[in-house]
Amino acid sequence: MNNAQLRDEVIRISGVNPSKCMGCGKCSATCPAYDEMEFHPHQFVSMIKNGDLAPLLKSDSLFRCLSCFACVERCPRGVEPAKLIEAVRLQVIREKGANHLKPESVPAMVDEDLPGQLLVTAFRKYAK
Amino acid sequence: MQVNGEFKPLIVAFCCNWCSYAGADLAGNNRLNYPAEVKIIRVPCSCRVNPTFILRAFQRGADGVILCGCHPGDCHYTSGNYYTRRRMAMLFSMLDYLGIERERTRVEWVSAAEGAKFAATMNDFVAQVTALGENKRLEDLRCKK
Amino acid sequence: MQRIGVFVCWCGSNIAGTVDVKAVAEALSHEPGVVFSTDYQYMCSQAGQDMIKASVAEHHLTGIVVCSCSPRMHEATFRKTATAAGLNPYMVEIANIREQCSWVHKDMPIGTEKAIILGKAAVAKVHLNAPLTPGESPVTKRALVIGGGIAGIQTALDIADAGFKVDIVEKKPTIGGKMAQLDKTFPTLDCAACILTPKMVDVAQHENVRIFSYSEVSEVKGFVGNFDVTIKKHARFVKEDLCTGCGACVDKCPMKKVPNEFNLGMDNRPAIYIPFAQAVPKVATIDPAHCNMLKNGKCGLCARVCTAGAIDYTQQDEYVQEKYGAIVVATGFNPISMDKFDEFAYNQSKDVITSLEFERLTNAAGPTAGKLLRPSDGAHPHTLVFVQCVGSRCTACAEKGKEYCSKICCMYTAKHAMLVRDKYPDVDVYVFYIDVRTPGKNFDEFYRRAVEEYGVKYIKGTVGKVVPENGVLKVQASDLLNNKQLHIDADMVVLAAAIEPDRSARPLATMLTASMDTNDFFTEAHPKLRPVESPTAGVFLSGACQGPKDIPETVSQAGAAASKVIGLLAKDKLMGNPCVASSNEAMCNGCSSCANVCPYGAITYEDKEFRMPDRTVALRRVAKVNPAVCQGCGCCTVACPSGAMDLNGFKNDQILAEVDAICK
Amino acid sequence: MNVRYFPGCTLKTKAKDLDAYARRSAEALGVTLDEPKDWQCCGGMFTSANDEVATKLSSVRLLKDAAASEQPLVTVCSACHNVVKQTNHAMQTDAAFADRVNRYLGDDAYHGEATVYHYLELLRDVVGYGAIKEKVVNPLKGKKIACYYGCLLLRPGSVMRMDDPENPSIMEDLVRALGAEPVIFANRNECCGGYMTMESPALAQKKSEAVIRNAKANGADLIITACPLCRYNLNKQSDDLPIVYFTELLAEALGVKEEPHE
Repeated sequence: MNNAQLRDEVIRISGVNPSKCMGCGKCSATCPAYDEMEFHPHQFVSMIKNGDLAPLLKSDSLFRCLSCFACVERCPRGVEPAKLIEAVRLQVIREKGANHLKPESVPAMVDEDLPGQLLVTAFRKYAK
Repeated sequence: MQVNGEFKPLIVAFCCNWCSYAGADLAGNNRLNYPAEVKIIRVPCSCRVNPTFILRAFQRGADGVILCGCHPGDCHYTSGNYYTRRRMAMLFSMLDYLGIERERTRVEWVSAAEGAKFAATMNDFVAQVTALGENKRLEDLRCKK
Repeated sequence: MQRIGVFVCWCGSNIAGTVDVKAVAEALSHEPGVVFSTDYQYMCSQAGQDMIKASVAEHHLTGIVVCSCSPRMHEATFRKTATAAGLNPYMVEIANIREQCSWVHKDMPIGTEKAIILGKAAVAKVHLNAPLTPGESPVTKRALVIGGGIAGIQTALDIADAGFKVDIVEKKPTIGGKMAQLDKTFPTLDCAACILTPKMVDVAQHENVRIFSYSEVSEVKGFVGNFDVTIKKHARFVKEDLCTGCGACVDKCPMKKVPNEFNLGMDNRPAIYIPFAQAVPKVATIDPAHCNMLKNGKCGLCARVCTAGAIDYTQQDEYVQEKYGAIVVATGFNPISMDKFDEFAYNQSKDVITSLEFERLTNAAGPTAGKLLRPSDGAHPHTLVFVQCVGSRCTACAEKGKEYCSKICCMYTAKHAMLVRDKYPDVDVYVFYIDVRTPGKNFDEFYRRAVEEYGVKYIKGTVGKVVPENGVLKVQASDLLNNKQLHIDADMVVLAAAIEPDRSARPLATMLTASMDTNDFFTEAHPKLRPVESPTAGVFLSGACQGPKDIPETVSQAGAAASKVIGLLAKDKLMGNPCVASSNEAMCNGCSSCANVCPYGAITYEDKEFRMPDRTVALRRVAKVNPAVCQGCGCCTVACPSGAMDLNGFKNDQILAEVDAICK
Repeated sequence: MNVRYFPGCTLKTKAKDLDAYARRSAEALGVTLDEPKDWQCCGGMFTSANDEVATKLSSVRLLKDAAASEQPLVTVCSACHNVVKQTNHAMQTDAAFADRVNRYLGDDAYHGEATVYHYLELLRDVVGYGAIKEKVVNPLKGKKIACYYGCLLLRPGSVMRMDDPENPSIMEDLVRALGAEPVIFANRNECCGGYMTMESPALAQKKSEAVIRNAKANGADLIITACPLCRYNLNKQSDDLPIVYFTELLAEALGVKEEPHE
């Protein structure tokens, strides 16, 4: 897919219209993972709107979104940035072999108390 | 009406002067297309529409009749559209009794700001009536005319 | 048989582009009664109108059909043309072949066919048109202004200065409104009280003005020129004519812990109170919810200290009836509730306040005597964060915010920031903005001064979360230009809350049958050309009840509304709308169905003598429509079981003729 | 009354307390929790993309079973609740998505007919806090309790519809009904770091610390939560402030708390 097709696909599956964004930056103001991200929520919105997806596809920022939905809840324009990030992430992990999390690296990350829910979620977020 | 073998319904739209007629004008201002089968009659308020006007339209060959007024609570005359709502509920059950399909009539609330809604409503209504085909129920009466 | 002339307008290419106007004129020329049919490029132009006039004379026309733009556009124009040509103006019908034909269809044959049908319907209707003459009604030379803020005060003063009587109804115990609560005003920084209070005194002392404070409009009947209004005067338990405003009762009242609404609850007042020192009327009011005497009969201290004998615990609400020729709505605005925006912790910390609360905090007459003190502990703050657009430009959730821009926040925030930096140069001031909107005389210069001369830190971005912790407000925000997330420890956060119309506006609009938009702002009769009139005749709009406005705009609109009122009151008689209902007495059986549905009470009954076929005389009850009160909705015509009631201009047979023409 | 009860996988392993106390409390309150047979994982997280079908099927099956039973479906784990509720909402509102899902479901189509409650909603809206207050045998007098919502319970507010997402009171009101004093703190609806704890423990640490610090600063001597993941993350950063499930507190107040047995 080229950039324009990719943008349309992301907009379609996320159900989000990035043109509604008025550039207030509340998503990035409220984001708990901001410091971990190379591209921040408001940049996701504007870059997708502009069809500038290539840098996003390569960025680790995709895997830093906590899906806490604070940006979705607090956006005054109903843009829902987290859904856009999710849609871009799916474009990446749906590619064969593009899993961000490899099963063999899991044992080193877990401890005895770690709830099973976490592993399921992480695999959903990172891998297909 | 059959035009080149294709069925084109005849639709009469009653629009109140303050909201729906202005909404239709707005649809025009914004160049929003809807089928030419719709012909609008201006009335001061939707409550001016006597149910007999609608019966007359069907009698004279209309395939669908739509009545548009201000949104409930926004009537220019305060309460006219509430009367409309009740009167039309009565009329529709009578039409049902006569065997005229319920889908041939409709009441819609369209404000002066809802040009897009007006056009969308008309598109939808025309499609709905087109699907039903010709209104044959009162055909005999028409022949007697 | 009518002699009808048909005039088809090209409207340049607006109509002629999609409708074959010559074919329309041709087709309509064959309709019965049509003796002349033509087309022209611009029918509404002087040349077009002259052509209509000439044709009326030449062809002895009795009726005119104009196929043109919407009747909402030019019906009045062509009616005037008809009058000039010696015809009754109501012998004109418009076929709307622009907005409802050429502009919504693309195909020439289809558009032409539809235009012909619409023209035929108009011709069929004109056949049944009858000349109509509007009735006349007298004008009561007195105006009512609802709301006693700066908008209402200015409107009342201007009307009164022109020599007409004006009454102001204000629901609070004093006039003055929001402006009385403000400190300084942008962009000149003159003090609000210094420019408002003289006006309050002027209006109170004006011989043509009466002020009903602590009162509300409870009922409105009638119509333009002849409104009957009932005003409810709330019992204030103090005789207004005796109270001298000395304040002895206020000092002595033992119940001192009532949240003071004038200071937005940031300090307390007694149960008997005068809202502020310059209140007009300067009369005390007892708050019955908190007065011990009124609640359980135990106290009576205020009555004992009042030397004027003004206290009256037995006072009841009082109703006043008055007639008015015109009504001006000036009900103003309020900041929206911050309850749904608790990411800013407004409900969690006293140090998070709205901008209106901030006005009171910097006002010399406010709870801190104008000193900037942190509300939670009274300490001097070191860092202030202002957040713009809280609830404005918010489309995500209708229960939360408002879709519109509140218009005044950019400027008052610049003012607040500047004033803080001016008085306390040691305080760091941040303003988080989305856009700074400064269209107004000297507005942008003012904002730039705040940045350049006063060192206010304007940051493009907004605040996402405020966390009160150990006496500081941890502010997390975005700085979009530097692509950073900021973490600021602030002492106070000031929220520029969106403004919304006062809650009394919606029920008032219902009483006045005046229309409102979805945000409860009153709708103007025309957004550009009639901005201070409501679509309901005789009702005018002043100030923020019509949309967000700053003080200069409000005052200009108030003056404009006053001039419209003066124009109305200067007339001795008003011409009515002749398209009203009328009853055929011979068919009426006096059943009351029509009167029951009439929203205006325009229908009454009288017993009338009728000569019967057998030469006897019978007394029958028949309906009678007051043409000055009837607004012409036509609801009664449908309710009438005998078909006696009909509506001029939209008669049953006229509408049926249109239906027949369309369905032919 | 009887309700359909979906515990979810974590409540069968690392969060047995949450489950056990919920069951005992329900019993004490006269609610029977019917656990469906052969339930599967809720899906772990709800993928907001509307073309993602497979990962949502297990939730839809669960919902369809509840609809058939004509009982409301009750969940207690925040994550399960979020997934199930969002899936149900998608089935109600996104016709194209529902159509695709229904192709996997056999004969009867499902369009979101089931009612989904979080256990807290069951307590508030069905049992009623007034009724709970009357059944408290062990009022938690003098305890200052911080209610931690995290993200999953409240957001997105337009779908979850449990409470005001910025100013919730459902847990605080429960705490009041149990006789204790709620501590309101701003970070109660900020993220704990979630699943990022695996890949970026530093982030999770920072976020969880902020929650605990803010609760402590407002005088809390206990934090309650409904989410096993939140509890895990907070527990790692808390030395002296206990983090417990809200059901434990409820069971204690109702006098049905015994140490859960393995």
